[in-house]
Amino acid sequence: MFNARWWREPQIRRGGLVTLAIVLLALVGPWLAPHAPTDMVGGVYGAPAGDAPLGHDFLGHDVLSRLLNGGLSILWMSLAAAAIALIAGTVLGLLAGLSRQRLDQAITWLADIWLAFPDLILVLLIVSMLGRAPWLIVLTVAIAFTPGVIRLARGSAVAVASQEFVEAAQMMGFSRTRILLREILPNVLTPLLVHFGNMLTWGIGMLSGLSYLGYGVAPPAADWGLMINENQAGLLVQPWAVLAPALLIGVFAYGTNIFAEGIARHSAGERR
Amino acid sequence: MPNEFSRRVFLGNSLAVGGGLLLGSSLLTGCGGAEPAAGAAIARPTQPVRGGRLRVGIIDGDQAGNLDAHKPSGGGIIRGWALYSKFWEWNDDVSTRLGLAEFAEPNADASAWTIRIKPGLEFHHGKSITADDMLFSILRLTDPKLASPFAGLVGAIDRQALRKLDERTIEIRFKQGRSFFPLDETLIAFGGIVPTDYDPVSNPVGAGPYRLKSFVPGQRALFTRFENYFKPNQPYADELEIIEFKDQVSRVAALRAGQIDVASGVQAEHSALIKADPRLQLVVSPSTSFSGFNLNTAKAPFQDERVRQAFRLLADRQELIGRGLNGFGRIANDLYSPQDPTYNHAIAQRGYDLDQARSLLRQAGASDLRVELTTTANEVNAALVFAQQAKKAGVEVKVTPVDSSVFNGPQKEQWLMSPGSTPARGFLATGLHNDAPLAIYNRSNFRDERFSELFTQALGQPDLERRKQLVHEAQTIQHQRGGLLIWGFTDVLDAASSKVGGLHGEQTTFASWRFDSLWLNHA
Amino acid sequence: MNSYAPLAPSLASQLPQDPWPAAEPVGAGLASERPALQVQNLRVELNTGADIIDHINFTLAPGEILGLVGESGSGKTTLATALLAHARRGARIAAGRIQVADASLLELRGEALRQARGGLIGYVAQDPAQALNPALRIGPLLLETLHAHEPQLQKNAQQQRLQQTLIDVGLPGDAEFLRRFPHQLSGGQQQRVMLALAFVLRPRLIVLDEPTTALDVSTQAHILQTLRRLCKEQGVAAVYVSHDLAVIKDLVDRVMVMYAGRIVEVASRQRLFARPSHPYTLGLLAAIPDVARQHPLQAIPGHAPAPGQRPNGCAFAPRCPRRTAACEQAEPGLQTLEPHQQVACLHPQLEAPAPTAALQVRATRVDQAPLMAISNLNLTYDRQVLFDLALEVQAGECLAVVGESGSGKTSLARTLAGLGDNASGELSFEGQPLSLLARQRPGTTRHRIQYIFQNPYRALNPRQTVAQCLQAPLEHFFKLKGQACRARIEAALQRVALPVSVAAKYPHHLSGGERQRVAIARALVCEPSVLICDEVTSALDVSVQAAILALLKQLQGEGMTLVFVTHDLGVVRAIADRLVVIQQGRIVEQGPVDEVLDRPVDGYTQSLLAHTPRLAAAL
Amino acid sequence: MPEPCARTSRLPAWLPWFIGRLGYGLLTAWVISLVVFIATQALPSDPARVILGPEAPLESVLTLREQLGLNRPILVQYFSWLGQVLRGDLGVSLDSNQPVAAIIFSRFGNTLALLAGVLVLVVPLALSIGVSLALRRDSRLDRFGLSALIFLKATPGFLLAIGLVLLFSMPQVNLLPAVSILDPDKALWQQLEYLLLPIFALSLSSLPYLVRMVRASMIEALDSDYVSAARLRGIAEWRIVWRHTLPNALVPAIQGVALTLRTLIGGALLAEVIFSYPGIGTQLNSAIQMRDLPLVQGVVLVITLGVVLINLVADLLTVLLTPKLRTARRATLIQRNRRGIQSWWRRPAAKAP
Repeated sequence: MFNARWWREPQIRRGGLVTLAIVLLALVGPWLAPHAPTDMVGGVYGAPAGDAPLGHDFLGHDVLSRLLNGGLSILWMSLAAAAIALIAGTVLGLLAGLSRQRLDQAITWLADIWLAFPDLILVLLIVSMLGRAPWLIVLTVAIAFTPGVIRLARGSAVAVASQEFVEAAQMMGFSRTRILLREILPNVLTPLLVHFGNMLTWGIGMLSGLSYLGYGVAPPAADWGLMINENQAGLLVQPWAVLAPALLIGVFAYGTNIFAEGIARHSAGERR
Repeated sequence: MPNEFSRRVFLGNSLAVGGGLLLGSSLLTGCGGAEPAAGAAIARPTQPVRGGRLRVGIIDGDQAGNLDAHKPSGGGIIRGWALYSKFWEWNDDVSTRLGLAEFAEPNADASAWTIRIKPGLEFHHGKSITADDMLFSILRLTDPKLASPFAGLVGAIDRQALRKLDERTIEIRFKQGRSFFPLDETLIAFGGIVPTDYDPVSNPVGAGPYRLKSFVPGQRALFTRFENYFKPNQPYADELEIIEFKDQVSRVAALRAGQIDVASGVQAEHSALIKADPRLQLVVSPSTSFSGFNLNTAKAPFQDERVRQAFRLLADRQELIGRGLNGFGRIANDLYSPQDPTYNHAIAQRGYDLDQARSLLRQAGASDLRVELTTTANEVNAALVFAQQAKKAGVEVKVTPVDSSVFNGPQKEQWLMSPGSTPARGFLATGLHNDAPLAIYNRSNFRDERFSELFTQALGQPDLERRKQLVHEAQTIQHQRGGLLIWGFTDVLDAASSKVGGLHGEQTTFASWRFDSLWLNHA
Repeated sequence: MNSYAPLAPSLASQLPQDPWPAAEPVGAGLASERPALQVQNLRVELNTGADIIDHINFTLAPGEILGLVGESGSGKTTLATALLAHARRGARIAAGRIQVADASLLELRGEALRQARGGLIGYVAQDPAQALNPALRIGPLLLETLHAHEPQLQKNAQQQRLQQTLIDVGLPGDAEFLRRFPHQLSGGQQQRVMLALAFVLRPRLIVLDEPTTALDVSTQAHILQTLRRLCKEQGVAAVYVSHDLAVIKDLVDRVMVMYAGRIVEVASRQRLFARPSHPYTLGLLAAIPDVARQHPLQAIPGHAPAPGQRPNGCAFAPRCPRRTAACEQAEPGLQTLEPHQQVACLHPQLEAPAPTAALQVRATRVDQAPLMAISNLNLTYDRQVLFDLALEVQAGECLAVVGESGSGKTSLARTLAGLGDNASGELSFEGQPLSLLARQRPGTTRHRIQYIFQNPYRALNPRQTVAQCLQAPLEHFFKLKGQACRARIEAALQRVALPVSVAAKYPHHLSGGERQRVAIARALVCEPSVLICDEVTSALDVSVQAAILALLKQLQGEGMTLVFVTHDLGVVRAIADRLVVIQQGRIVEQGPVDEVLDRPVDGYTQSLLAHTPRLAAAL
Repeated sequence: MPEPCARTSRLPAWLPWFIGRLGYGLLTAWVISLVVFIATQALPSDPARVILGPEAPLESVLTLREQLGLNRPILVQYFSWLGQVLRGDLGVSLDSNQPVAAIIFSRFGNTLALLAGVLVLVVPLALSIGVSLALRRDSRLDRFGLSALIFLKATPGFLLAIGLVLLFSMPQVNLLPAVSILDPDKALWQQLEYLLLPIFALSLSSLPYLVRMVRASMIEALDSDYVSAARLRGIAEWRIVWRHTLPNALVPAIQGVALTLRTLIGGALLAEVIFSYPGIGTQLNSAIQMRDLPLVQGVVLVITLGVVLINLVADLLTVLLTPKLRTARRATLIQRNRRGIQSWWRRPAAKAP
């Protein structure tokens, strides 16, 4: 599954490169930034000039510096949210798919309720209850994503488990753990990986939306979603303070999405 | 007191409650520059025009609000300006003048007030206003069962001693021989006069310029002109519509698209946009509403007077106004109510002195200080600017934005450092909100024996000159060792269509709420 | 369109063995009347340019039925759809000419082509369950088809045609039936509906792509019979695609054998079965198990080359026992050997093959304690599948379990193997009671009973190499690691005749036969006493099947006990010693193979036998 | 000859299945309301404090708390609420003193109108775009369309909405009202122009998902044996699309629409804020911020019931549009097969050659 043939899929290549570029920007950006993200070096909504190619923001921070510093948070937050959901959902989903009736029903029921629980209520409740720390937002988004993963993992596991090679392993008397890890998990990994890519895309959108609503990274830290929020009022005066982070968020989401798309296409092609 | 205060509650609170729904900086901070009240250069009608529907867009937070004259919440404060009239009204310079009353004076030690209303006044439903209605209104206002948020401010009124002197006259006395001079400012905000058959839901009737037609909490209220308003020929518009918005950007969009006529309190960031639009006018009110920080004197390190002084010295007030208020404001000297005739102008403006701040901190053994500044999301700008300034003096200020429900929760007076602001009004009224004895929201926990003594005396001193002496000394104490870092006075910006007349800048914060004097050139 | 008097259905009276009116042997170009179909130089290639089929030339007379035979990858399905001017995605018809009646099909475009499809040429797909739209009722489907081609037809004429067609294909024509959805029909009915959809338009030619593969033998027999009758009565030419020579033997007039995209032999039915001349045809015939008699099955070594990988010269040469150097030089063209036989081979077999001696030697059993015995077996899913079943397996024998689909034979096999989740009953192994669930069996016994699945494509974990797949049971049962493990794996691969290099490969690199060998190897590394084989050859080509059967036979010779589940009585005759016939969850007959197959007692067994196509009868 | 015929049964088996699903849905709604109730207890601060604001004296807070019935034990509060609800009374909002039912009726009505608008716009659009892309699959148009859709999908919806508001508030652009300040005194259908922009914005962000779903399921259906068989039978192409393919491709699309509706019914908070649209999302947000328990509970109940209803309708439509499920003789068969709805990227399992 993980091999060089991946790179022959143009979508994987394109998505991977775009995502990689954004990730690099987010990781290396803080070292490249001319100013600290909290330094107020220019006028309020100062227009782009030679020393500040993207101008200044609502408090006179250098937009470029904040842009270079602000990628890390959405990067780790979306990754963490998708990863937590992936792991939790996979564990629960496999557990449901491979266990006896009772537990399966319980988990499926839980996931059903969970899914019927509108995201908005979930987010607002958790944030109002526990505050708006970034890790809480991550957890919230992860919680919102988990039932989808459960369903997918359960469905894939059930489909794989009904295949003869799993029955063969059962007949050999292999332990459940071994069957799970060696026979089933590798075969549900591709759909889960695709789902992971999609969750990244959704996560980026959701997290930047939450940031826009004021939930997420707290000022004065730099964060792309927060930058949109902070500078929205000056959109017509100094559009770059909003457009630049919006563009990067869009490109990041685009990259992850294309990547997921590519994997799906690749695995479909491989199966054919 | 509450008038402005109401504005603050309304703007600040609701914005904050909205979490980040509302963007960026608060209204409070979005106030005018040093320039005088200025509108667009467009020729506007100078003669009032009657008729039309005046549509006012306000920013409402999450609170649905009500129509209660005596415990207004949410947009209820603004709607109250349309529905109810009071004994007094505000002047443009934040002093008071008589409204429904034709006579209102305290006795010599301010322990009793006599109030007489004008003859021939009527409520919206045609009933004449009598002393019974006046008594009913005061009694309702002070009823503990009303559970009013402002109960603390009217707590001094003695309900048992309330007396009707004749059909138009009542007497108000205060508990246990207490004296209370600033009654006018207190009763302006939520002392609406209502009839004895008043009910805030089923019969929201008053004597204000407009009568209610329909009300959908959280969305809009529609009013029609009250023909028997106590000011002849006013109000001008046939109908008044107050529309509630959750978001500044969408309201500006609505204003630009002609969907509303007045946007009450706009963000400073939008000023350029509004000025550039020939169809709009921007009205700047250079108010004496202050912006500052509360330093909790009950907690370390602010127990130490030197640390408080150091913080006041390390604030670059000009930069705070430039960045925190977008330039719409004037610097302050850690004292409030400069418009008050008792204000002590002799106290020198505190400057920006990093060296002295550092040395004071060193003396206090508080170099390498770390302080948490708790704020609501909408008051965060100035806090961030201050944090950057503090860094230069080696003080790390960590800005923590919290939900307003948390900010105003049980911990509300425990924050170590928090932003503070009070709308423009007299010294005594402002003090009762902030740092006076019996103040209802004393976040700096400032308690000074001499100051309390002076303030209490001033409360019972109707004589201006004598009161001035008391206040001057009290302000010296505040300036020396008070818990408030007041760095600026903010301008309030109102935007309106150029068709709107009667809107002008003033020192108060509610130029756009004077619905009885606004008109619409609807032709 | 031709019209004729309605024909009375006389289905029940006819049995496949009935002597049909001898189909006049119509050779290519010999037709006295206009041919129904003429194909010239047809070539279909992939978008990459590699040919799938090429040099296809043949002619078909009205009413003539042509059997198109080949193994998977031979291009027979490509040819079948190309006859309707259709190529699957990724392929295109590159050259050639197809003449049906008066129309030159490949030159038709748009509306004309649409009219020709269905109107001139009917098509019956392989799997009726897939080829019938699940969302459309039968009646509207038929009407729609009729309306698409003959919109001018009056309403009662439509109804009349519809009813007539339904009668012709042997379906009830009542309104209730026409309101049914495909899933409410049995497999046989579904295929009859497909026939009706083709015949309702009175086409000149009908193309059938393995239409009975998914059906039980008795249903298959009835369908074939109906088909032949319709073609003969209506004078419709037919191309019948099949991988199984036995199936078409009684149906077709002429047989065309394809290999690697080429026609390798065309001959009349009698000629082909009596005097096959291409080595590939010979190989196929030798590989087909026949219910009529047991003969040693011979597999064709190697496998067919994929498009684009075909060698120079004769594509069959690498697998051919008669090949010479010349075979690898040039591709042999189709040459007429006899009036009714053409062959594309430089060294065709000219004389009739020597009849192989029927093997009659059967291990006669001494009565001994059974190796495995099961009794009172009941199995219920959402309905009961097995009823009070009892069965004994003798050590060293090959026991065949035979039944049609849904009879419960697979459930029985799975229960023996320890997958009987919902089963109850008593099982004993070497006299010791044994759990019905593999997990509860002691490891020492568990490894001695191994199961091989029907579908080799699903039986191997696609994410494991062959070595990993074989290693797991070795580690599990014998705690073997490293070198010892590798040695066993290599030994097992050798035993199933796979090169050692296979060990590093993933299943998707292997052919079906190779996968099945790996699956057998996985069972063998467990050192089993009993191998339970569930239809292990049904997904494989006949030549591969022969090889697998030979392998199993060899294993039995080495002392292995086999339980062989199948629906194919030919296979039973070829491999089994003893036979159990199951119908609807109950054993209806059992005994030694020759005894049961030659002298069936039970009516059900008799009917099964009667419907099973046999090769020998033709010879 | 024994070719067993399946009998069609008189009583539709999906009826008991449907009733079972209904009960299950109601149970789900109840569990969610319970969970939300418990969660609201964990919220910091309380309604009295939030309503009265920071300057209220403690006595006022305590008085109000008593007046609102907040000093009763939690369980008592919950069961009194539940009892009210079962009698059809959702209680009174603590914040505005209005009946919760009335507030929800108007707000939810607005949200439903939005939903209906999105549905009316998106479904035909998604179907026609999805079908035409599927029919031209792998063509330049298809590839371009897909890239455009991915780009649209990747663009955060709130940016789209802000852009629209800015565009329509410009002096030169006077086509539509920039923000949706509905007049509550007028019927909704008299002010449809206010709905257009929010509908447009929401449609744009939900379109990509649906189009791709329709396209994928269309392609799956077009690749099926029954479509090739119909083609080879000479059925006209338009008929193949409309009669043979679309009905089968519709089923996954229904689930996709249901998913879109599920996310919208909870209130498109961002869109509501940006367009000042008085929908259920901002109402819920306000209610939570104000700790207005009866309102929170009421809104949550209505939203979850809405979600349950949407799921139910989608499932029912799936069953009714899938003859195999509709005519199933046992409810268990439906249960087993219904879950066969797959995500867009999952292709049918490979068939053994």
